[in-house]
Amino acid sequence: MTTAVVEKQRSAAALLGRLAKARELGLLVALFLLFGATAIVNPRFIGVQSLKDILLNTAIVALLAVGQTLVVVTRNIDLSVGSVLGLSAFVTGLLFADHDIPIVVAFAVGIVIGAVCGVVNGVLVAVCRIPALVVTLGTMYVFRGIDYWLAGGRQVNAADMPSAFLKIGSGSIAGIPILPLIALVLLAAAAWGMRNLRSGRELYAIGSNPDAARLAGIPVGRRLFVSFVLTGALSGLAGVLWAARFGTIDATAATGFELNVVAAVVVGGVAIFGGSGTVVGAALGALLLSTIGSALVVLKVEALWERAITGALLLLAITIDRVLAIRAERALRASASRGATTVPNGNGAAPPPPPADEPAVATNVSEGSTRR
Amino acid sequence: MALTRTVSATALKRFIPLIGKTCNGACPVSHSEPSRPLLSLEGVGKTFGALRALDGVSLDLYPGEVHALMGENGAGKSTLVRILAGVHRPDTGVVRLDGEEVTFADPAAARDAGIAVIYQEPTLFGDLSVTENVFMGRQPLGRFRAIDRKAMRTQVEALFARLGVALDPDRPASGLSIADQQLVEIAKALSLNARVIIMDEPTAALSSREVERLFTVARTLREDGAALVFISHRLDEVYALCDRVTVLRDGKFVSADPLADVTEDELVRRMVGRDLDALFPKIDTTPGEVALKVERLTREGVFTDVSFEVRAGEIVALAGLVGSGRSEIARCVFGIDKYDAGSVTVRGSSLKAGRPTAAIDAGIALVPEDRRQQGLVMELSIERNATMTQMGGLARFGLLSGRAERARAKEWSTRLQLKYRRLSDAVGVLSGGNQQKVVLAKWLATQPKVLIVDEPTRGIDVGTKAEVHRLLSQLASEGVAVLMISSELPEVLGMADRVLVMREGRLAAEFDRADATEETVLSAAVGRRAA
Amino acid sequence: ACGGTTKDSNDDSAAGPASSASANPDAPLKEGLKIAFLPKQVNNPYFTVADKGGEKAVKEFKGTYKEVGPSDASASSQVQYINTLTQQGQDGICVSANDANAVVPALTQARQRGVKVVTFDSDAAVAGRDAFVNQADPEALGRTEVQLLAKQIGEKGKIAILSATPNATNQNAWIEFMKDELKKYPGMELVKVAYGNDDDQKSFQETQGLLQAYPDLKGIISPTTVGIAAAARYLSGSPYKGKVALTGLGTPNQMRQYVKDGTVKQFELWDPAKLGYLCAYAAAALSSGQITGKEGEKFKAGELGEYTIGKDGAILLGPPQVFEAANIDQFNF
Amino acid sequence: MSTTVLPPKETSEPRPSAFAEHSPLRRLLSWEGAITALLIFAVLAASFGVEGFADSFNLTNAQLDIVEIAILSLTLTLLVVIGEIDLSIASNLGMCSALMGVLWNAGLSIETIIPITILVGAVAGALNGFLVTVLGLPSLAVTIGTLALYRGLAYVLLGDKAVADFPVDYTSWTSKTIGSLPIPNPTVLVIILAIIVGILLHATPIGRSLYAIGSNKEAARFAGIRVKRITFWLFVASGAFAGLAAIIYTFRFSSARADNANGLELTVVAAVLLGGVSIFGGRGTLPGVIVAVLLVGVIRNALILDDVAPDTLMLVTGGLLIISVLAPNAVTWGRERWRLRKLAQKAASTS
Ligand SMILES: Nc1ncnc2c1ncn2[C@@H]1O[C@H](COP(=O)(O)OP(=O)(O)OP(=O)(O)O)[C@@H](O)[C@H]1O
Ligand SMILES: Nc1ncnc2c1ncn2[C@@H]1O[C@H](COP(=O)(O)OP(=O)(O)OP(=O)(O)O)[C@@H](O)[C@H]1O
Ligand SMILES: [Mg+2]
Ligand SMILES: [Mg+2]
Repeated sequence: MTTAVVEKQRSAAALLGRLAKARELGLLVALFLLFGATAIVNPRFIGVQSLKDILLNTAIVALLAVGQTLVVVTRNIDLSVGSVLGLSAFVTGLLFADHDIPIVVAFAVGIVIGAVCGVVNGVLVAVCRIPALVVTLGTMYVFRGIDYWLAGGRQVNAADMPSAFLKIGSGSIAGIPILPLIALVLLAAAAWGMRNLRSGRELYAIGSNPDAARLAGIPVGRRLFVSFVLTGALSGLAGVLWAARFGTIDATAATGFELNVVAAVVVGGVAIFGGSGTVVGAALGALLLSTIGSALVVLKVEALWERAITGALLLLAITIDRVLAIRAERALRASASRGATTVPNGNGAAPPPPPADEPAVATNVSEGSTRR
Repeated sequence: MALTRTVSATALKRFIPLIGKTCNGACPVSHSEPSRPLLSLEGVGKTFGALRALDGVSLDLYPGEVHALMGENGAGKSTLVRILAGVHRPDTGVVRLDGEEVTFADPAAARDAGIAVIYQEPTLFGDLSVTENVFMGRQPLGRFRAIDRKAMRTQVEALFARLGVALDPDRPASGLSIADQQLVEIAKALSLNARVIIMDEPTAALSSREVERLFTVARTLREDGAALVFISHRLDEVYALCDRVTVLRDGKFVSADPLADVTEDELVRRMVGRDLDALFPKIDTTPGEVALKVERLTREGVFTDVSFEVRAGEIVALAGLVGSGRSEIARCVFGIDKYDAGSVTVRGSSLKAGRPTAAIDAGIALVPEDRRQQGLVMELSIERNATMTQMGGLARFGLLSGRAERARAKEWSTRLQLKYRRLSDAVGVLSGGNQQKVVLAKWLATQPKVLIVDEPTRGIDVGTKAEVHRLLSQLASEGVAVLMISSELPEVLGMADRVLVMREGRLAAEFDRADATEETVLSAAVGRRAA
Repeated sequence: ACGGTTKDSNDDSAAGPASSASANPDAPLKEGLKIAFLPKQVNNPYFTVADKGGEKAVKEFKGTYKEVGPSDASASSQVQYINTLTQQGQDGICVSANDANAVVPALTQARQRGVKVVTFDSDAAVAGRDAFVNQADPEALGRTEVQLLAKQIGEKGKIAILSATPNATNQNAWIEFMKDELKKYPGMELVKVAYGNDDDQKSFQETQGLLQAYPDLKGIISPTTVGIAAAARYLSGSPYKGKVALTGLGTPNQMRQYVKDGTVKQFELWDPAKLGYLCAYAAAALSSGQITGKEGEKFKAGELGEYTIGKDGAILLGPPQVFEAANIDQFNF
Repeated sequence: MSTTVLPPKETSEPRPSAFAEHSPLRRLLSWEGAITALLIFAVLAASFGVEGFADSFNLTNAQLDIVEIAILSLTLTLLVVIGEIDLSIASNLGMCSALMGVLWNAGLSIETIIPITILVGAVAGALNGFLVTVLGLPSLAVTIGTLALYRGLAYVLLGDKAVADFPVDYTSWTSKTIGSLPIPNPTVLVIILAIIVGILLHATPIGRSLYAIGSNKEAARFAGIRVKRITFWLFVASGAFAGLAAIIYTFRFSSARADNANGLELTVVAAVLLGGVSIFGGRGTLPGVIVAVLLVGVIRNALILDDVAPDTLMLVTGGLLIISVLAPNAVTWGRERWRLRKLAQKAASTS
């Protein structure tokens, strides 16, 4: 019986594991269907140019979704990403316009600005123990305020920036647009780290049970701090890329963008209360949402409907997720046989079986009467 | 995976501490000792707010001993454990490791110093696999500092084999029963190869077979020269496993002796500070009307076709293996879960399924098995918790007044001899036993006709336990129908007028008080004819 | 509707305070007038330029200038600013309304307290203001844009419009005239009006979508500065560069790059600085009693010369400037 | 049951302390006390330091500026107390406003439109409630979804149009004051609603159970509290209040548009958190939230009146929000440090 039980449990667990992967798979299927359906109406939708455009549109939001995943798996959230992006983008543009800096410096400055914003968030969350939602709602205003103050109504235009820099925003290497390439490299690195590094796994542990994480000796504060700094740095980088891509920057760049990012993360299957979800899922979520945006245009859906459709899809995604999770849970419960957790001869293990006449009973008989 | 202690120098092997009976903890280790303590506490104090949880406590742990830590609820045992684990820092006093004074900045520091802790409350990561739970923060690394999953998996399988656990290492930890969670915790502690292993009530949710398995492992560890701290409220376990015992009372050190030198009665007296009354003060009553009638109750996959009745003034015990479905029945009767078939009748009128409010109105009260999650709202004050079930009754014209609540809460905390500082304190700062009293207060205040208690004395010290038993007995004598779910056979046999035995979701047997013996009940629970 | 207040039973007659005072064309411009500029949103470069023009004018007639405004382009926050300006006792407010109607109650209150209200760029309902400085005749603007495009594509082919938000009053008025003008070009077909919400990324995506949905698209008109810049950027980086014509309203600074690289041949815009300048003078003239806002009244607007108030208190700035490779370097805004 | 369960033996009565239970001192040290002091200070500073602040015209308008925020914050407080959140309120408001425009254009009477609007708001709230309670989805995710959905539906309903010809009787009602007092009609409505919600939260069994739900849903269920039902109805109430706010908003600006109150949800959330409601649920009071809404209103009004730039306004809003949570933490931390130092001194002096 024992092996059978374990096998059953295994298959149930495998089912759960598959479901987690199914999340990514499901997103791919959804993307496939979306591309297919749209291509039937307009074959150019899967043309090279169109695919390039879609990837370009996704790159920045995907980058932010990757960063957001780092904080969301720890049961936190960063609503300030839009403001950080805006600040970094504007400062980048400003430096180009007024100081003619080299491109490398622009990237460095943008990333550093983002990281510094991340440090502010990180200190407030990890050291001062303020809920991230509150902190980043506050810094969302603060960073944007600084952005406004710096800009003072100014706008930086494409003509102010070197064309080599603008090329990064729209150019390609070997036919692959640069922006998505950058996003892809960072995505791969993040995905590898989240899966294979201790610190990556610890982020999941923190999100799953913060108190237990502390007891397990995980430096919770430090991990949270670092994940906010990384998210900030990614937002900062995204800001530089934004400048390269859009060419026109004022203080309002990426206002309200944080909701798109959170939506992508949620559609990508990252649990909003931490502990599960992958950066790949989040990036696919971003891809799906931006593809939907493009497809609706191509499908000539009334522009007014777009937002409503996005919202409905978001709800659909989390609902399907939930239904699948409930099913998996049920499967697990059905397969786990009752009271079979302790098995006398489990796996043919070394310890000798207890005396056959001692019943395995849920009783801890006191006064030592049954223990001879 | 090799679990043998590599440190085990021959000199340490099979060492049995021999300490004078009168030595009062703080006394220096005499020169005749063959070894100095591995870990020691000296005059440690810890204060929470105005509460002195520990006050000048000392403790010496020698390699190769199992040291019992005993004391009533709230005596400060878990607090002491948390200090050793680096969770809390002591306000006063010092911790010495190998004679050196140390400060554990955080749990990782303590862990790196070779201290493993199994906490009273399981601390698992529900979203992660069992394997990851065991190795979180110390996963074996392979190339590029990446986690070596294969090695991790092999080690976990070896650990589980050693513990005799048949758990799928890849399943997520969420959904594990409390017993399984505890087993994962134990595997985690073992995997550390620690020199000091602290177990805070590890057996509270384990079956006797699992307990025995744990003891075997603990004894091997002792042989290998590790120092173990074992906390339990069950005297038999303490006597079966431990070598020495330190007793705490009200955060103060009382005594430290070899267990062989202390009788059970003496130990209890030291813990409680007075002589105990009879352990199971059952008052004989004549059962009255049928108060609770359960007919052919079924919940798919959980329990099937369960029928029984409980009369006013009667205590009926529901016994059985862990996971035999007893708690689930209680949940269904009370309306937390819905049942698929059958009916529940309270004093003649049938009860709507899935409606706790209906159950409460009908006069049912349920003291759930998990008081932290189900019994109490930890952040809320004692008074709010105690009056939570009677808010409707306390309200006048639909409005509540704080004064009425406080009066009601005070009345019941006095009756149950609750130890607290202020009624407005969060209930979470109370010790386990006192928390259980608040749960009892909150339900007794509804003046129930049918009282269901699920593991009413789990994790409760002997003194409080006796109080709870007396309370149940008295309630029954006042005409309350009591349904008691318990995994402690002496409690079942001592308290119950009738014993119902569950097996695999079915009612397996029913015994009158006279017929119920350990033999008969156990046999029914495992499905064998009484020998 | 049974007996309640319905649209039909409700003949609205909420006229603003009737300007009973009569104009004195010879009255001098008062000194020390307090003129406030309230753009749709501060930090919007277009309005920054416009307000700068206003500041110049106010300096000329020795008044006190200030610019205030919300950081988000919403009607409700603009109302908050109107109320404070009223409270501060400004002499004139130059406002570009986020919502033509939502600002009316607040503006009415302001006018009741003696504040002169001139709208610019985006008008409020007539009841809410004394005058409106119109950057361009909607009819002329709508028609010239179609003409500009028609010339570029040889009056043949499918075209699309990339507008701002679906409820932008200006754009919608222009689009109506564009549609009318298009009737004169039987070879041109308007296939779609897309909305980029004055959001760069959205406009970019919409352009891309337009070209996919209508591969044979010949031209795009984007009567909004954000939209035309985004569309130009998309085109300049795509194979459609030079093949799809783009025109509309844009600022020379934003478009310089694309005019030079050949993505865009011609586009147009009025000079926002002049718009602000004229608006400030109109407010001053109102406050000084030179005009009351009635049709036919005349006033002098500094270096811009004399203006005559048209129907419904509208003052027309003049024809828009067409920018092309030859002249774009002469402009900096 | 007249139980004399246990003979009262030695009782462990707490000693009465200076910090007893609800002593005024304790209350003053609470967040509500601090923020009230801050409000009083802000009002005094604005009255003396900012010209025109204390004027009745300004005071009336300052109140009108926060009417919708106040209404939405009432139900949001309840939701946050039970550990949920509703980010769709402003979108719901926009949708209801657009609906008013459509219905008005369709020729319905205002008297019919008003109840329909509130009803539709409630139905939208019920959808949130359904997804949260029946499917067990996290409200943060759900309401981010409906935030997009409802705003989208607003555009679908009214598109690019604006409806502005609402009857003057109604639109002017919103700015009329009570006699010559500087109190506009909507304020009276808000006060009535606040009293009702305040009593509900702080003095009724249901209100009490909200705190239990917010701290531990399972324990609340075991105590016989109908967690799901209460949660559901709070979402419905939140939607209905959004509908009500939509009516006031639409009349106040005499303009039904799809983008009405865009982004207002974050302001409301910020006000609720500033009011001392814990984002994790289980803690917070309605008076605290009301004071916070007033504080935000006063500060904004005074700063705008004093010609402070919007960037500073944003810094102040964000900073205030962070400080509101930082300050209590810092106080606790400081107290703990002080206590430890005292302990250490005592230990040093005795040894
Ligand atoms: N974090 C804390 N804050 C405030 N008080 C605390 C805290 N932790 C423990 N206490 C208090 O310290 C005292 C000792 O608690 P502790 O948990 O150590 O008792 P215990 O001996 O383990 O009891 P039990 O047998 O019930 O587990 C109790 O009164 C408890 O309420
Ligand atoms: N928190 C939980 N999560 C998942 N499964 C659980 C949980 N608690 C109990 N179970 C499972 O539900 C089934 C019935 O458990 P139930 O608690 O009713 O049994 P019981 O006889 O009361 O045992 P116990 O003595 O542990 O309370 C068992 O298979 C058990 O493993
Ligand atoms: Mg304990
Ligand atoms: Mg149980």
